[in-house]
Amino acid sequence: MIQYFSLLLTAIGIYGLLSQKNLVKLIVSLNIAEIGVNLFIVSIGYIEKGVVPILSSENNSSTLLFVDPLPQALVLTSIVIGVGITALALAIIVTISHSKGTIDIDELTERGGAEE
Amino acid sequence: MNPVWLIAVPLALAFISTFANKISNWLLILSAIFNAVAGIFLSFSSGTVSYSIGGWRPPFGIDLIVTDATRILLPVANILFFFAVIIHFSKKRASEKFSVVYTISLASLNGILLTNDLFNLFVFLEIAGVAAYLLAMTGKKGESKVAAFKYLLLGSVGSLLYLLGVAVLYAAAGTLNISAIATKVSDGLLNGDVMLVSSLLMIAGLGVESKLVPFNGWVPGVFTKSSNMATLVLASVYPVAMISTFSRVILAVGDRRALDLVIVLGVATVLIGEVIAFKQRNLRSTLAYSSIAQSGLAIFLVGIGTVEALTASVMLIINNALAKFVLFSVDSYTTEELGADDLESLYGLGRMAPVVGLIFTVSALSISGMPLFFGFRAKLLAISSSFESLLVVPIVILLAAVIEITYYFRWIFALYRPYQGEERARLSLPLELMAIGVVLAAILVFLGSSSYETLMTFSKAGNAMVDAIITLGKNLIGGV
Amino acid sequence: MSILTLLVASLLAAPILYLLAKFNTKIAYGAYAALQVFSFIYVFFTGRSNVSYEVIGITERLNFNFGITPTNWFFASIVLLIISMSAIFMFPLKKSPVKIFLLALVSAGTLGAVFSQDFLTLMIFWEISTWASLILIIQDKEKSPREAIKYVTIASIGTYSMLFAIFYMLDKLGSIDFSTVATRIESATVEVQLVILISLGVMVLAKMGVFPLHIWLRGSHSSAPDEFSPILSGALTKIGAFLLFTITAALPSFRIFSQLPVFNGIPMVNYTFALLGGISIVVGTVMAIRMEDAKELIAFSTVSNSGYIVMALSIGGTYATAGGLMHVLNHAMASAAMFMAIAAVAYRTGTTKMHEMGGLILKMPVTFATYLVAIISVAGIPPTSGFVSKWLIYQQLVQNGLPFLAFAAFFGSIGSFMYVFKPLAGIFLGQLKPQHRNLKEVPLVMVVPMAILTLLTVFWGMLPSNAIKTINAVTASVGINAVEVTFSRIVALTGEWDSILVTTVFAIGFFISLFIFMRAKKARQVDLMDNYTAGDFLYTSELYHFSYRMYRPFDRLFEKWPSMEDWLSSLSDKIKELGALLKAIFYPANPQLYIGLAMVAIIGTFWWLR
Amino acid sequence: MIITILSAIALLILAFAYTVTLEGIARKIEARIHRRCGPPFWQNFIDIFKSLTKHSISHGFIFDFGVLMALGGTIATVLFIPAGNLVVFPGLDNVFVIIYLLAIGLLGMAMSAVGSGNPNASIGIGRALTQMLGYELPFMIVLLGVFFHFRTSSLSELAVLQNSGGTYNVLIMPIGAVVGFVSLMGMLGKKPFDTFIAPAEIASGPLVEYSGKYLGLLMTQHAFGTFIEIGLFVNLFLGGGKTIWEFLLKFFLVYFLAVIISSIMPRFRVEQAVKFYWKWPLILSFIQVVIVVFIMGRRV
Repeated sequence: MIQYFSLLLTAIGIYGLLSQKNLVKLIVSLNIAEIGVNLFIVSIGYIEKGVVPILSSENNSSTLLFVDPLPQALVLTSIVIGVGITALALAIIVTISHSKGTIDIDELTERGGAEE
Repeated sequence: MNPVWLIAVPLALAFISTFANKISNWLLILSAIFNAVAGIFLSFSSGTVSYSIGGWRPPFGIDLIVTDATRILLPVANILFFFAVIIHFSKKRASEKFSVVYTISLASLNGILLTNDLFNLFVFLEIAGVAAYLLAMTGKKGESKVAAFKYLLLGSVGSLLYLLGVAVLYAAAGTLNISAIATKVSDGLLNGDVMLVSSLLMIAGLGVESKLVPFNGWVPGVFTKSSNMATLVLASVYPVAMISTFSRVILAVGDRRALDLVIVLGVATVLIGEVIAFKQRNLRSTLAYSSIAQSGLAIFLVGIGTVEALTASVMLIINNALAKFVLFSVDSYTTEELGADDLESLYGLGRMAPVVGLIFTVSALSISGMPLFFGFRAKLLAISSSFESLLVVPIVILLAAVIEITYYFRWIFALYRPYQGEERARLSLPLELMAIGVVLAAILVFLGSSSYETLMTFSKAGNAMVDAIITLGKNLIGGV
Repeated sequence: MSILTLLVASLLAAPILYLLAKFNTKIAYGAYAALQVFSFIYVFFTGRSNVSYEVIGITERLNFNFGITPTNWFFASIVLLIISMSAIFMFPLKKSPVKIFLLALVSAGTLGAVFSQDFLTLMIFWEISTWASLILIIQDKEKSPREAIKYVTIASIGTYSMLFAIFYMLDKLGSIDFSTVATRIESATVEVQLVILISLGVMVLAKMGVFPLHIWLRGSHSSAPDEFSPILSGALTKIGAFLLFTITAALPSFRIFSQLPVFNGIPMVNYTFALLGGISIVVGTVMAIRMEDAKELIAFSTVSNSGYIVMALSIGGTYATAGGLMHVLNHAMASAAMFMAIAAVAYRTGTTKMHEMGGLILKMPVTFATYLVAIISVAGIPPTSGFVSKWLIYQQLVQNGLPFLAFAAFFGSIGSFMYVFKPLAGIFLGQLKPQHRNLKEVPLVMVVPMAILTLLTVFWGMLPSNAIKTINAVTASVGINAVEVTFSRIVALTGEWDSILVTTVFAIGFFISLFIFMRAKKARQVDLMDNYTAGDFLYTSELYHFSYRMYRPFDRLFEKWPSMEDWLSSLSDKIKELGALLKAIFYPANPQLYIGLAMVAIIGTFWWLR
Repeated sequence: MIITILSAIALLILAFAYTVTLEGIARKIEARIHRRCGPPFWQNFIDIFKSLTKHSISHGFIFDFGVLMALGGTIATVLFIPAGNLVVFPGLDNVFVIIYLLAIGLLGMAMSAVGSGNPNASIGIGRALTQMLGYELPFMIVLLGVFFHFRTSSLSELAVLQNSGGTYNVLIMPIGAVVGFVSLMGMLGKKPFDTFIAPAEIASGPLVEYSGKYLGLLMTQHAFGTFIEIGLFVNLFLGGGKTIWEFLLKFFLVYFLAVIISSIMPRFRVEQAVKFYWKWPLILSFIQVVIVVFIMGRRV
């Protein structure tokens, strides 16, 4: 179930990417989509009634019913990367707004015109 | 030698140079030299070797893989990068602002070429992407920022899709190791629809960086608006890593049905790229669209998937890298010397600066696939292997080639036509550009006219592309 | 020493000559000429008797196959003759290291092509000479890049068509050797045979300049450097004839297409090629008549004559094959001689526009004689070699009863009187322009090759049996019957041709008239100002020279005809428009559009593939 | 050898005498049609011989050489025309040779005329060459049919074959014969196809600069040319002749017909003439040759 929601979130993010005109809002949409994907990855590893995959004193049964830890590790990395990208994007937006005086994508592309 | 140093050294140097900004230029040069030498060193041996990282044996841990294909592509990419760095630093106004970025891009490109892990690949792609976005920003005008932003947007969406694809595949296969997944795929252990979805997502994700239609909207903007040096790296070194990785991943873990899609998209890329390039009146945008077409050419062969096709693909990648390096550096030279790079302002350049004319001509002829040059051998193989597919594929490729030859010759003619306007001074070429250009042109001619045995290396690479990874995977499973 | 050595030597000569020319152009050009003359002599005298083959590998499945068979020898001798003559001829003209480099490459490529024994070798060396010639064309003249780009396109259409054919053959027949393909193609299906022959045929049409791929000839031949035009027209288009001969005669195109509809003994495919040849005869002739620039005119005459060769070799049969091969020889010599004559004139006057000259006959008598003999040969008037080939082709047309092809052949033949006469009248006859009063004949190095070509044209006109015997050996090697010849006679279907007798009779007629002429009172010499002017007074004699738009009435007939030459440029405009459209679709300015496109593509392909 | 030489001389004299006489008669006939008196029939002999004895001017080497080439080529061509049973080179007289040999004469004439430097001459030559492209085409197409049918292009053989077959080509291929005759009118330069001479417009065109012996030689050349052209037609379509006399009679009839037609005709402009030839004669010639090739087939 959570997987459908996460994909829905991704879809919403992509819808935002397609519909928003403000560069910052575009980045926000991108982040929403990213969160959706991250949720999806985490949900892959989730197992109903699974336990933490750490052997400890109270959790020493040899049951195989533990949650896959790898997706969590992946998501951690992916979130970090997402943050980095967002920061970079925002930095670019700042320079754009400095040099162009606008952060509206339509105005930017109109002024810049079509690529040669 | 463990190839991990190829990634670790530049990464470490980049890390240092963030703190020591003053010496970052030197660190960049150092890492470039190290990687070039190491890359060459790597190519002396042969065969497929896997190096596990951190003591975790694959398929549990990340491993780096060196195949016969890597042994060609890695040195080419690193040496070209080294050349680009030399050209960069020969300029008087070379700033250290972006040296870190270049160093990081070097590390990530090597990582992309070497890694045998899907998620690790994602990380390196992102790092390379970040570096590329930053490089794309380096143009003088504000347009380059806008172009970089577009690139960032598309690149992020692409990597998102790729990540999604990886996640889907991981859910089905339970591992991220490419060799291990490839083994499962070839054994038919994975559900077809899952495979298809993940392949589509990966094609789309990797297609952004590999310049596959319709995921390559960023290319013209970035290539035309960015700074000369950045374009040089983005147009010649990046494709080597990106396209070869595209083929590696899609061949290993892709669905058979998706290969048809690769052929269609590849051929469409070729045609669209050539047709639009035909229209351009500006050297750099012509080269940009030609790059698109060339990657399409290298990628559609992946869809065919025979050893011959992959050999051709590797040859095309290398041909494109070498020749585009020369072409883009000639372009940046002309924009700096003449202030423009449209058709009219290049009139008679080949007479004013004979070496520029010569290296430009050789590279353009090689790209457009004229005999005596490397590109011809590559195209010959490409066309011969395209007969494996529908008959319409070679026909379309040949049609596109006609268009390509026409516009490249338009530029060659512009270079050599008698110039009647006001007298221009004889231009002198910077020594390092001349040396590098002549060396690369000589390589193109040498490979184009060398015997069959010399080209066996490429055939080995093509072989490795097709089955090195899967063989490794079989061994791994056996080992486990 | 072998062909391979010669080939490697001439390939290596290119960079060496380039460096030499940097040092001293004269020595380099001399060395180039010496090399070409040497290879001609070597090939001509040693290649005739011994048949040999040589192979070197290039890739796993493909080899370079070279060999000397009668066919190779025949074409090689012609091509090398033209190149070596031009190499001597070009000595006084403008020299440059780049030119000599490219010229050497052209010669090397040509050499490799005419000695090839398989399609790939042929194509590769042909391409080398093509791209070298492309860059060579744009060396001298301002307008040339625009024209040469047409050549690029047409040539690459041909090349890639041939490349396609090569791999198609490799795929379906498993070989690209001339001989192996010839045997295996017979058992292939009709579709395969059609695809192979048609796509090879496209290459022939493109490189020989045959309708509808003739449009590059005018521009490229006329705007090429003057010394290169003879090679371009006389030698490079003849490699097309070599390929054509290979695909029509060496591959048994008549046998394999005999199950297709056959017209008058000619299979449909061959008939179509012959028809295209016929159309290009007509188009070339009409356009040549309308040109005002001598080089453009000769370029169109090349179109017309290539049409003859294509027609003759496609209809095949004893006479047409022999006639077609003979025509290759004739046209190579005649067009080279014509271009040389024009180059000589341009060397002295600096123009090739016919109406800017006049009355050069006494200033440049040898050039005039060269031109005269060459045009007599092109028009097919005895006693030059041009007559023999046309006569043989007509024999075949009569034998098979081909009125429509015959129409084209006759049209070209009679029309050639019109166009060859125009430069003769415009440049050499009439009043001398005042600025040309001090002209001299070109230097001896230029005179000698022109004279040699002229003498050879007359020699093979007087003794066609000599050439025909060689051609018989060529046709015999591909299993076509020989034309019956004796020392002075050629016997064909509808009659005999005795060259010696006719020449003698002509000489007698000439001497009778000369006798009467000498017996009558000596005429008073007056200059060309002294003309009947209907009472007008002549102030400037050169304006009295009628050569601009000499065939104005004829022009008017064709003024409204659509120009075939524009199809390429309009196609290029169409491609550019398509490019704009594709750019608008795939590379819009707004990134949201292509993100959307990517999404649509993913969803669409998923729906398609699952 | 001796016989060949003798018959060659005989043929030349015959051709000269007969054609010049006929030309004189033609002038007379034409004059009568025009309701004039006309010169005596030997007037043309007088013209030729008188002009040969007169003073003349020359415009240089090519002017002289061209005239000699013209006359020489035409004389050579005459020797290949069989006149009844007077055949100089049996077997070698094939039509292609004759037509191309004739072209030597034409080329010489053209060079000489343009070499005179008079634009009227150049215009005339331009028109003549243009018109040639008009009339030769249908003629050659018809000839193709004839050669295809008889499998020979030797004039004497064609004549013999027609005689032995009992019918002339004019009956076997009537359309072709009509086309041939119309083309013949063009070859002869008779009205309405005399635009390249056009005395009132371009002062006799090519002939404008000739005087004295040059004119005499060219008149002789013209006479020989007429003999060749009509001789071709007679041999091709009317079966030549079993004897010289039969040939000469047919020759006279053809010439007479051409003269009569031309004397009542106005003049075409040159492009009209070309257009005319490329319309009906060409279509008819194609019809004829298609009938011959695809319906009649070869003669058994």
